[in-house]
Amino acid sequence: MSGSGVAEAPAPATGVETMTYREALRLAMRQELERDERVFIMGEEVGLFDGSYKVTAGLLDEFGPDRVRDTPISEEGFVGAGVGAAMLGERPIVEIMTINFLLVAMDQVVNHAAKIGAMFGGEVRCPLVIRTPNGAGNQLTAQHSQSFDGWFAGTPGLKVVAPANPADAKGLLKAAIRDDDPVLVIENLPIYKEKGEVDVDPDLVTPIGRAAVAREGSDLTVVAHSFATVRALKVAERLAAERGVSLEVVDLRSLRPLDVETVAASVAKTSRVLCVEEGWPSYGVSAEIAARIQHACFDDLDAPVERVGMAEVPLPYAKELELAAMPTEERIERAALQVLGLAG
Amino acid sequence: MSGSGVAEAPAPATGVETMTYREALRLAMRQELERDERVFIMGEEVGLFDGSYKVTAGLLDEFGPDRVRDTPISEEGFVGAGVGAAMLGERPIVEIMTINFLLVAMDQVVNHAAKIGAMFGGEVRCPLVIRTPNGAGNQLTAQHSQSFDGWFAGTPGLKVVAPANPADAKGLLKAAIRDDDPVLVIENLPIYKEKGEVDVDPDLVTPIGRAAVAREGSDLTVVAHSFATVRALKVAERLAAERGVSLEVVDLRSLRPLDVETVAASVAKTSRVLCVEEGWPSYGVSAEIAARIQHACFDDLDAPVERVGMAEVPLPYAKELELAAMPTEERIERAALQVLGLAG
Amino acid sequence: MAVIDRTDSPLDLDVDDLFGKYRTMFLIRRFEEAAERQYKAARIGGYCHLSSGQEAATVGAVSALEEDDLLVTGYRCHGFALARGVPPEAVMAELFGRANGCAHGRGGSMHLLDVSRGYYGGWGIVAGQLPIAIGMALSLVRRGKEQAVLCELGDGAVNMGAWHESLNLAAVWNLPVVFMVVNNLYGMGTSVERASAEPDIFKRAAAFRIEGERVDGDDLEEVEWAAARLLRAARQERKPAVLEALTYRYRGHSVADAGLAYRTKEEIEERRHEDPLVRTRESLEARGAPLEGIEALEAEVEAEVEAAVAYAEADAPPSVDRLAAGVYAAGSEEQFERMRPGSPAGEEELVFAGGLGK
Amino acid sequence: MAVIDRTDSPLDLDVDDLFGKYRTMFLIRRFEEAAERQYKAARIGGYCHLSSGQEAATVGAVSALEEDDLLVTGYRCHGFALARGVPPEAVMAELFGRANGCAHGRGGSMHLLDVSRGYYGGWGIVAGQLPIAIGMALSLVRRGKEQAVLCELGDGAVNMGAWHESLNLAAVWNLPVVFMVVNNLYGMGTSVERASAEPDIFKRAAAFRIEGERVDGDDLEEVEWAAARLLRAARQERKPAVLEALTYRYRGHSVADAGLAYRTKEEIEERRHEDPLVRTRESLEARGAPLEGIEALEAEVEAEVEAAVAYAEADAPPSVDRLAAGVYAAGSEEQFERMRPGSPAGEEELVFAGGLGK
Ligand SMILES: Cc1ncc(C[n+]2csc(CCOP(=O)(O)OP(=O)(O)O)c2C)c(N)n1
Ligand SMILES: Cc1ncc(C[n+]2csc(CCOP(=O)(O)OP(=O)(O)O)c2C)c(N)n1
Ligand SMILES: [Mg+2]
Ligand SMILES: [Mg+2]
Repeated sequence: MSGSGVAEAPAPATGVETMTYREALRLAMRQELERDERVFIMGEEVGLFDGSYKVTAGLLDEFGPDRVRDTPISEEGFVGAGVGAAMLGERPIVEIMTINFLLVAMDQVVNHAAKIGAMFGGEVRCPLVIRTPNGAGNQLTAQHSQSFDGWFAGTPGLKVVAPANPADAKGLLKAAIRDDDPVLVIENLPIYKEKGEVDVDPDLVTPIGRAAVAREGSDLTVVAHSFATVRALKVAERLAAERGVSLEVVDLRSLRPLDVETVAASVAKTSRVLCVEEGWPSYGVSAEIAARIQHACFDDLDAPVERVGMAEVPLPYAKELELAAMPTEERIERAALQVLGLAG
Repeated sequence: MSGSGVAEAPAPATGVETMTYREALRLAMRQELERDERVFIMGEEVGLFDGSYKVTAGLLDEFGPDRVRDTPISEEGFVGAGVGAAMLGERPIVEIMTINFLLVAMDQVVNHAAKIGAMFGGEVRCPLVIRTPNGAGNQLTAQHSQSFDGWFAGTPGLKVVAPANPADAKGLLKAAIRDDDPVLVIENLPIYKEKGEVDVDPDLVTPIGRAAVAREGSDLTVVAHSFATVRALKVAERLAAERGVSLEVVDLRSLRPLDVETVAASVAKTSRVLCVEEGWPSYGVSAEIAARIQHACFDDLDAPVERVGMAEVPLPYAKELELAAMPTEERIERAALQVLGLAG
Repeated sequence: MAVIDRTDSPLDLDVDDLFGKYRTMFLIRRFEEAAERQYKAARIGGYCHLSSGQEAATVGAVSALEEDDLLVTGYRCHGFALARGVPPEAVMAELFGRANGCAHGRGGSMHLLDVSRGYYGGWGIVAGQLPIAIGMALSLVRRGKEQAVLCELGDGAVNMGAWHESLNLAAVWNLPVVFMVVNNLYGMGTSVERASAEPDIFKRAAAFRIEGERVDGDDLEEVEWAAARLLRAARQERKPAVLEALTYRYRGHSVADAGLAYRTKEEIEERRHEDPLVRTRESLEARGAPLEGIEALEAEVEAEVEAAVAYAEADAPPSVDRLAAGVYAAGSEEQFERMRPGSPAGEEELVFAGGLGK
Repeated sequence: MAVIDRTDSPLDLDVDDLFGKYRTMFLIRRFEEAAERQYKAARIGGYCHLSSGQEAATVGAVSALEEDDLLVTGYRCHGFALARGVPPEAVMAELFGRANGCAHGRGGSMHLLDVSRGYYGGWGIVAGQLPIAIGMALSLVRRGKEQAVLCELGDGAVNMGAWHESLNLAAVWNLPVVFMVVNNLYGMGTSVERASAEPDIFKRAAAFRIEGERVDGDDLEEVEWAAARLLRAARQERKPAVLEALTYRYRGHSVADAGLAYRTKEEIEERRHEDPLVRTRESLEARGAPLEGIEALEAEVEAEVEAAVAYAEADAPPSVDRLAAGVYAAGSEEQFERMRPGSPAGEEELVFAGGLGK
């Protein structure tokens, strides 16, 4: 391994290609595995099985078992192994099959990875990436349908990103891998198959800490992240077409750091806000967003900030019940109209 | 063990006594251990060592090792054991030495205890109590100075209470023990030695889900819980004496269910709010409170809701640094004056 | 403590007894086949883990339970529920997400249960059920009952920290619990050799000074005999133990997995030669059960499974109005009064999109 | 795999070597005594865990490390830091929470470290350092280095799930790590017998098919010899192992604990007869070291500890302006630009009460 760990770059591919979110993540990992020998992937079924959600498919063949390492089922152990390796300067990418299983490794993430920089007086850092999907909607039931995004975003020492489209999936994952701090990359189960255009340039990264205006509009700001952004964009299209109202969709992209400025600029324009998230809203991400907005935009708001998220129940199995609990386009639309005073 | 598990009640002691928060908790446990054979205590050092913070002191001698059970260091194991015992109708009180260690048992709390009622279609319940102190302020450093209150309060299926004085410590712990759902009782390290009057009546419980107006006032509502309430009350006294301003202090007492109504009633009166908590405010409890208030009191507010909490850093060891990070009375006072437009 | 590899069972079930157990095994196989079809027809959703191939281990162990013993399992649990006597229609209705499912359509494939039969679930986090099982065993001890808990887990679960903590607590506290490791050689795509530094899993019992035993999990009688002995020691002497049953799953990890990326067709074929159904049927025949009797039983079971599917299909889904039912115990409404929609400060749909309580 | 109880060490240190190690042991004892005094004088805060009585285990194991080996420990770490060569004044300054402390006053007693000496902390969650240690060992392997990691933990830590997961991963992946269990017979007030179903902790290594060995932790040479052998096997053959050192802590769990609720004065007295300091001093004398030399050394060490206290007292506290220093890596300022106070939408003091970055 070379001193810097950075290998000679191959002639960069360029151009824009249409691909799924899943493929964009894989592209980001392939590029970074090629670029930097310190990068390696670790997780359950990431190799031989091609990834339980196929995100890492093919990478074992390409890079071998040292770079794409299958682990036993022991999340606490191998997340911690990622922490230790990162402290020595590796760039581990740890895949957690779904965010629900991060609960058994919580101590390594929150009490260890997040503490290293500060607790040791800046003497050592922890450039670890954890990738994991959240979300519900496939009848996976109570223990497998959660989104703990805000818990990690509320932990000083961590950074948290949650891309909502393939281009950002590639760009933010690359940014996370190159970042010198522990970064949680929150993916999402239904989003893996979403398609979009991706600039394949290996040098292109999406900066952490910058929200994006995913759609411009003038009547209402919808603030979302991850799959909720996809939902919000569809509602925006429909409401534009059917009701002639103009929704601006702000995609947070990064939850810590949080780009309050971009949100506030949008609210200054629209004066009305709806926050949407895949998780439970009480004490969730949308709580922080609403709190920030009422503070930053106190004089701009024409109506209280509303929130839509998952119904606050452990997710039930039955299709009908699950659907009733989800932050569906219908519920988002209804809430949007309500904030706009157009409900009823 | 009798069918209902409830033993004959001894002649109830009555009257009001002054005692510490720690003693009030112990009194509640002693009374419930006497009242109901299904109640037992489990945790590290709760017996022979008399409790690492001496909350359970003397109970082993009084009730024996079946009712006051020392455990090895294995939080995941014995929190789960509490879950299983509760499912069979026991009333376990699991002590976690400090909330920081709950991270290794997170999966049992969030993925198991919280899910049982709903996931199994109401066929079985989990009347488990977990008691644990949060908080910083004793130079315990990054891994031992945290408050994850909001994480649990954001978990459907759990109930969370956080008493701020000895009377509520007794009353809410008793309510938690008698409750048929899993209840997290959040205590606090510096609060253990706070004194107050406690009605020792064994039948007196404090209902879950009710905030209290801990101090009436007219100019500003301070919303707090746990030790932050103690701080807020002191600031209120001082500001009344020194600046002639009148602070109303709403003590949340219960974080899930959350009594938004009592908070809103106070804000309707004062029009100004400061939220205070011991933990990190971003994505913390105060985020939810601010979000609720901007919604419930949109037309009442004369100024944005402000928040004061722990500086968003892993807590450093050095006394000076730690103090700078804490939500001290000085910082609360400064923020209160700012919301009142009296800063400068 | 003894660690025993492959006991030969002196158990010699009489033909009627064996007949009944074969029936249950056959029911499980046919049920799983039906579940797979229904999953592919999109009438079953979520994760769906089948146990075809593991019937002897399942039925053998459950047969060793007394009526008041308790059972706790992981998510690959259809077979265990059926073996414990949960009616096939209640299980199938659960897979369909229907109101009369054994978890009222809220648990699905991974979270079956039947409290009336001492079956306490159906859990989805690998090894998460172990601490819960020891808590149940602790409760039995507190009540002075001579009962035991059988806690099922997979070979992949033995590398989780919860395994270690639970076995240690069970041993230190002398709890009546038998941990039954259904070793089907793989945890998803990871073989036992790649996952466990001690692939002879039963030997890990020694780290807690408790008994560990491995049996041929495709031999119904061997499993039952060993399970009965260990459960008896648990009940009577409060000795926890590990029982490892070597078996194989014929299908993929879940219906969504073809099950071929990490093992060969040949391997699967070879294992099919040890099919516990065939072996048990053979020993039934050897013990003189008439072929027509066996065939009649099989036809009966097939009809039963079809009836279960028909029942599930006809059953109503749970009412959406009661989305939040069960989340909190009865009596909680008052506590939530000031947080709910409808309460003066409640936000529409924020907390409960449906009713609360039972 | 061999599990060995109490090796007799063929190591025969020459007198100069032993002299140096005795010096370190003596330094640790005096340092801890000073720390206790300073804690009681309120110049040290937080939790403060002393290691008096454990000096032979500490110095023996650290002596077996090569210069480029790595060390990871729990929170009872003053002795390990000193043994690894961290200057006493840097350690004492850390306990005082001063800028020139080895963690710049941010870690305190439990979070000492010195990256230049391969000492990666000082961790406070029981068993939390184990997964981290194996990650470091994994990194060494990735880089093809012949180095090893020594990971210290207490007897109480062996009942945590992290122990099991870490040992399993170390064994499955053949990682160069030696887990050193400092068995001082208690985890806080809980004796090994009450906590661990296998009180012969070294035997738990067998659950992972790795070597486990127990030594008399109060015998410096025995500890060093065993540690050297296991570390060599780790470095050269990538064999992980468990080394259990039986010892005793003379003081309470932390300075706040009198240490008498769960053990008798007699027990403590009896153990003091095995005081590793006395034993090592005796073998120094037996090997012909002149008494005056030893006494001179002791006087020198005492002066050194006093100097460390004086240094710590004189050292400045870290600047409050830089409260948030180190939380995020250099270069993060830009990422936080839109969240900080001062940014148009930032809230005063909400995120950083102080500066960001190094
Ligand atoms: C803590 C945790 N990690 C990962 C998963 C995902 N997962 C579900 S089943 C499984 C494999 C379990 O294998 P094994 O224990 O052998 O049981 P089997 O599926 O063979 O019955 C995995 C990795 C999970 N449910 N929980
Ligand atoms: C997960 C966790 N639980 C509890 C604690 C509190 N605690 C700190 S030290 C300790 C005892 C540890 O004993 P042992 O491992 O024997 O180490 P020793 O103190 O004897 O050096 C406990 C329970 C902790 N730090 N982390
Ligand atoms: Mg398996
Ligand atoms: Mg110890």
